[in-house]
Amino acid sequence: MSFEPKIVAFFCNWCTYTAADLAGVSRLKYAPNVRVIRVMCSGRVDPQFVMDAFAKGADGVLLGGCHPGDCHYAEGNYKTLRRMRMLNRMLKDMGIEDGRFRLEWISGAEGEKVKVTVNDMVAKVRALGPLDMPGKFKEWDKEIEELEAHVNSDAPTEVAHAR
Amino acid sequence: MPDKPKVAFYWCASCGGCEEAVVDLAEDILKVVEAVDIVLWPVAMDFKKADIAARPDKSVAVAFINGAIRTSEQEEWVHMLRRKAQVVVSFGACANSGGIPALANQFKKEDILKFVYEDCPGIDNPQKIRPQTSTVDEGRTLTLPVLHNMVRSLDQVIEVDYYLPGCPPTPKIIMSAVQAILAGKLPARGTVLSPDIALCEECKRKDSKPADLALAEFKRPHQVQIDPEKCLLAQGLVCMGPATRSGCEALCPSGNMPCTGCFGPTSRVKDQGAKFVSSVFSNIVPKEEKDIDAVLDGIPDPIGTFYRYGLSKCILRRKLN
Amino acid sequence: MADNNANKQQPNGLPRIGFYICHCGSNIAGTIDVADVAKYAAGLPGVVVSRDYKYMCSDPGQEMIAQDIREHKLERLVVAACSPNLHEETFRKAAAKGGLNSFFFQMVNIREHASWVHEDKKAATAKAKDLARAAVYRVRFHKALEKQQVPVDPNVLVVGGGIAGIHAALTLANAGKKVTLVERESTIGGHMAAFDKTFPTLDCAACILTPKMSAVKSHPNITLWTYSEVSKVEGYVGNYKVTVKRKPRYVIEDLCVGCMECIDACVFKEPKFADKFNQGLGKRKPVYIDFPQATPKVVMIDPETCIQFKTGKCKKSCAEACDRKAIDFDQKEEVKELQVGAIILATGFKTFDAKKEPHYGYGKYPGVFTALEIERLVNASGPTSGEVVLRDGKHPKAVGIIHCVGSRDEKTNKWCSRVCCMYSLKLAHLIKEHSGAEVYNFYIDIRAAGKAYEEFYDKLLSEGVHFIRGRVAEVTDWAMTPEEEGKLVLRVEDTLAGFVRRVPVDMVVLATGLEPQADAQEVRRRFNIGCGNEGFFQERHPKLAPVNTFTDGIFIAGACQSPKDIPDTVAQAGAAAAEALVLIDAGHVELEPNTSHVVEEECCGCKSCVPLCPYTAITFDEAKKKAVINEVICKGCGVCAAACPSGSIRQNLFEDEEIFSEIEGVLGK
Amino acid sequence: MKYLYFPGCSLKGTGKAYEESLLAVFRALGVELKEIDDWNCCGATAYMSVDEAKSYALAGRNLAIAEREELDVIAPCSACYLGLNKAQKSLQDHPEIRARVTKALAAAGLEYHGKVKVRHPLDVLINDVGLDAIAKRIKSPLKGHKFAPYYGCQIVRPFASFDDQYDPKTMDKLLAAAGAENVTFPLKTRCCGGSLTGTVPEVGLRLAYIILKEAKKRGAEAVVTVCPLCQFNLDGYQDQIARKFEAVDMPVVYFTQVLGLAMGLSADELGLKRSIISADVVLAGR
Repeated sequence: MSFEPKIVAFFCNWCTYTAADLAGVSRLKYAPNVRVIRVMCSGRVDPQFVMDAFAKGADGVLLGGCHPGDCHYAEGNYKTLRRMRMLNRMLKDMGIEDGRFRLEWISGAEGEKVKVTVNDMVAKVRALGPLDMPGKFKEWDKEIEELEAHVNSDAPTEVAHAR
Repeated sequence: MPDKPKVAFYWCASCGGCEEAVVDLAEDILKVVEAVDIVLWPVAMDFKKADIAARPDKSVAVAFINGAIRTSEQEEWVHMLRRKAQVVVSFGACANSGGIPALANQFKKEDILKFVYEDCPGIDNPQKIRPQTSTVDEGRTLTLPVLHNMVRSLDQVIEVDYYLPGCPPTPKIIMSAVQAILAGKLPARGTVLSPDIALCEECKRKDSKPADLALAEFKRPHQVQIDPEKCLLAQGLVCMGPATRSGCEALCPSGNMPCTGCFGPTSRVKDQGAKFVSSVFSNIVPKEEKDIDAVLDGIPDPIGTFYRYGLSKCILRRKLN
Repeated sequence: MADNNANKQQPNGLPRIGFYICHCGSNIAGTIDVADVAKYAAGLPGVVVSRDYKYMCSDPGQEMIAQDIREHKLERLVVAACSPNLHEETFRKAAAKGGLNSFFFQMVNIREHASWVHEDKKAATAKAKDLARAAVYRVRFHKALEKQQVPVDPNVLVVGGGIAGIHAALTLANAGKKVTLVERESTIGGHMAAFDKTFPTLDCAACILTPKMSAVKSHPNITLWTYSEVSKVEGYVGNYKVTVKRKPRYVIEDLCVGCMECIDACVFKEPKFADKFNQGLGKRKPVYIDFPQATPKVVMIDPETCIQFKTGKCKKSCAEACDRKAIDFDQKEEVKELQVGAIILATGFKTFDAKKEPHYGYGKYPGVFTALEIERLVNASGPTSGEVVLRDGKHPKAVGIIHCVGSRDEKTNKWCSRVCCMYSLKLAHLIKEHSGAEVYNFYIDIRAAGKAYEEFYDKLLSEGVHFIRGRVAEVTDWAMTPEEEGKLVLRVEDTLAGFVRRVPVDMVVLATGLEPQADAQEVRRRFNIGCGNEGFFQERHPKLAPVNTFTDGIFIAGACQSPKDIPDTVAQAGAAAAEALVLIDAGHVELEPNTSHVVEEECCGCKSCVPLCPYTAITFDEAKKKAVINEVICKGCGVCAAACPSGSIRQNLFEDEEIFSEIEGVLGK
Repeated sequence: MKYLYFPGCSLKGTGKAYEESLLAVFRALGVELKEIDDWNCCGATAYMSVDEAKSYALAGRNLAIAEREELDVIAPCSACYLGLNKAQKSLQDHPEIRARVTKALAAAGLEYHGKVKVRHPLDVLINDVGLDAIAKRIKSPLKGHKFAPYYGCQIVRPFASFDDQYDPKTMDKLLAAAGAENVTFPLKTRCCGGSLTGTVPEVGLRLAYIILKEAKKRGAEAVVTVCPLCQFNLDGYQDQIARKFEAVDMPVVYFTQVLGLAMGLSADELGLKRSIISADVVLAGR
């Protein structure tokens, strides 16, 4: 079976979430890989949420807000854009490939763009392969599994560090 | 005379500054020594591992452990101390969140070894000899600990009861922690023993911070004549104060240097770097991507800047490779 | 309905959660295995009741929830159904009915976001489970909240003085509300004031409109500001502060009685300048009035053409002629502020620019006219007193009306403008009546869906108006036969007869379509509402909330929402007025409690949040050295909560732990 | 100013006069044209209806060779201009076509990255050289001459990259700069008959006749065109048109010939003697 990426999306209530509703009302069909978390404004999305989504197993994170100049809250999306551009650099520095985190402006009328964006992102993340941070965390911590049991055994002996 | 409570100090991947901080207690150290029985303190006294191993479990009242966990030896020691101590205090930024050593989590172990033993300027090692974990010499086997693939905070290896933040913790917070322990007046387990409010609270420059900090440029300390009165962020310097726990009495800002975040975040924040970014960059001046990028270029090393003491506790933990 | 609820015990101190999943007939259940999701949810920690039901939003569905809350002592409620934009309020009420605080509820959108957009049933069901789990994890952290009530200012602003704005303003004023009507042109009346007759009844537009215009002017509850524009809107539902710019017309409105002696006295003896109201077909002086029934009946001076403005050396005979001293060359723009509780936008439309279809020759061949120009030509009070003549004064013997110019066209506008078929029929009738010319309609389809519209079409057929089905390829002066010499030739594929025709005529009328106003984007930003892709204002719901917008307290009516004819426009204006009345007469509004607040003892006073708030809801308390959020002003975007560097700001309903648990939920096992 | 020149088959054959006049005019304007090395058929006409991919591969080879030079390509023949641009767009928009063409080119050791710009001489003259620069080179303006500017279909449809699709004006401007008068000509982009003049003459000839007749009626002394096929149809079939309809006797010349004359170039170097219907009337007064 081919790899099906898990994508967590944060959609602002007024534009992108509404656009996703519109895509539904219009019965557009798109890939079922995205799980939408609704926020009132893309400006509510804290870079911690994006990182946390990756850490909890997302292969991609999609952030959707109103077009620049169109924010329901005047300028929330500019605040998002600025902080997310820095986050982008940090994610890159931490080895998370381009394309796993994406910021898109989708207005309430752009149901079609929800479809196109989701399909495109799913295809691109699928091509990148699984990120699987939880699996990586487990893998990394294998190097510290052994000693704990040894030290805590009832008759600890001298530890041979060489492995 | 009833037994005095037994106290252990131990050091892992650290610079020694935390040991220095204990000594910095000055005459107060005498009060401590009077009240407790020190059973382990490698920097000052000679104890053998076997001495500690031989003690009954939970026979040590408190173990103060500083430094990050980088090797299997450190790993073994902290597990042993966890077994012997009733209370483990993670002491200082390295133990709490990886500290400076954790910046190594941006690199692969192999790349680090290769640089240190082969490529580093000044190295003369034509045979490219690397330290071995086990060597036989004149019939005897010598061992060295294993270098882990990554640097961990203490609580990523053992359970920790309390945290003393700082690089290093200041005498004031050490003393108040010690007093609390001796008096048995400890807060809930897992607490960081310094005020759970950000640094601006105790910064003398606080009042000079403008309400609208719209930055169009970031500068590094050597690039500017720093105004000794004015908020450092307002001068375009990356001061981590707003995202950093207080308790140090704003030592660095008082010394005309921006806060670099050694006390870690408040209890409400999971990831100090991400949160700082969310705050400061939301309000920079430009609106267009390329102009935003130009401002961001003023911070050439975001990870090293925002996670100087905390990369182990970054939500992503280390660079993927 | 599966029973997943056999005496479930709650082991671990978690709140007791009820989970409900809706079939929505087959809308959800056709794609998502709802029973499977309900069964799955029953096993999630904290869930003590889990049910699926045909229509959760129905009365029995809501009653079932309320009853379960009481019986099973539910402490949290999760409903998986449609979009929260549709039924969140419904289920909050159901929770309240059961005695649960409404905000101990989380809605899961598995219709718009899952069953309607996915075909793979397995994948859609898996997605529904993930979303359900996220809500179950999240709802644990929900807090009891109360909606805040704020009073509503009873005054209303109506923007746009066309038939929609006029009707809305009068309706509200008649209901006893104070209304300010702002119109950017010098008179109210809009497009309708330019029309001669209205379809299909052919009653005279002026006869039915002007009484309403003067009613606006004389109504004690209406303040009319023409030649004015809204420049700024602040505040929120029930409490808007609006800034209006009143442009100078160089005539003091209160003094002018509309005697027009100044016009007679103007140093220009003859009208010389193109008259905008008559589509440039007539002429006016620099001091002028758009049309005799203009409301308010106040003259204007056009500084672009007035000699006094251009040279400063006019003898100002107009001012001398005015015994009321109403002419004021030094008049300046005035800025006014208004407090209103509701706003109705009725800003209308503009017609398609016929020059964008150059193959129809508008602007190139003088015999080509737009429909609006013909409206003025057939109008008895128009520039030709109702005589249908060409620009050279000759009478056309044959007239071709091209439908769908700038409508139903991939290259220009895709939409049907809805009114062009009918007004083309009306103009065909009037042209024939006024000139006796042969009239040809070139149409794609005749769309005559409206009361007595099809009958009107029948009437035209019997009057001998010609109908040719086909989109005209071009209008040209290239003659192929002697009969075509000197004529405009329309080349068209007659799709009923199945061949290409060339029809020579003297006059071509372009039935230009309706478009959003040129500044519709700016206006919607000013009022913080949305536009659809085509640029018309976006209604909150296409069926169920056609005059509401996504911004509470701002309503839309008429052609600014989409092309529509006069009866529909008036109906919508009435609806918008009714919605505004509902809001005002309630006396107060309940604000969604998704506001943010600063936890005082956690705030270090770094002020990072202060500049982020677009509504200046965040201030810095200089005494306490802490940030403070005024929750009445806060609109709940949460940007401050995301940006507080020490995590000391919480946004209700979107607290960090709620979102983190939702992230864990969508990704968890 | 330097461009690559893609002649295509017409300019080496029936459209020889176009090539001669084009090269002469560009030379006189100081614009260098370098013929693309080893060019082949542009891929237009029959190929397109038989096998699209083969047609694109032919165009692709020309583009790939041109790309090495990093210069814009001038394609004077309307069919070449459209064919190359269409290939360019299809290669850009359709990955599957791109894949096939890439494979075909690889077989010849070529690759194409989509960087070539294919342009029409009208576009270059108006937008790169500029009307002002051209006006300065006009030595003997064509005062009193009246022309019908005729563009044909392919340079504005379906792509209208440098001129209006319904009412193109670039050639009008050049002819006006040359001192000539343009008659109002509503048939600017109407069909010249295309290949139907040869295959279905009752349709094709009629189309050509309509254009010639209307030009005559509007007082033009010649039809001025930009396309070798238009020129061939309108010029070469006039005897048949005369037999079927009526004699029109209307010269059909290239815009480069007219422009060249105004710039003081000779009728010979502009190929004006090659017309079937004598173009001497255009030379009147010089």
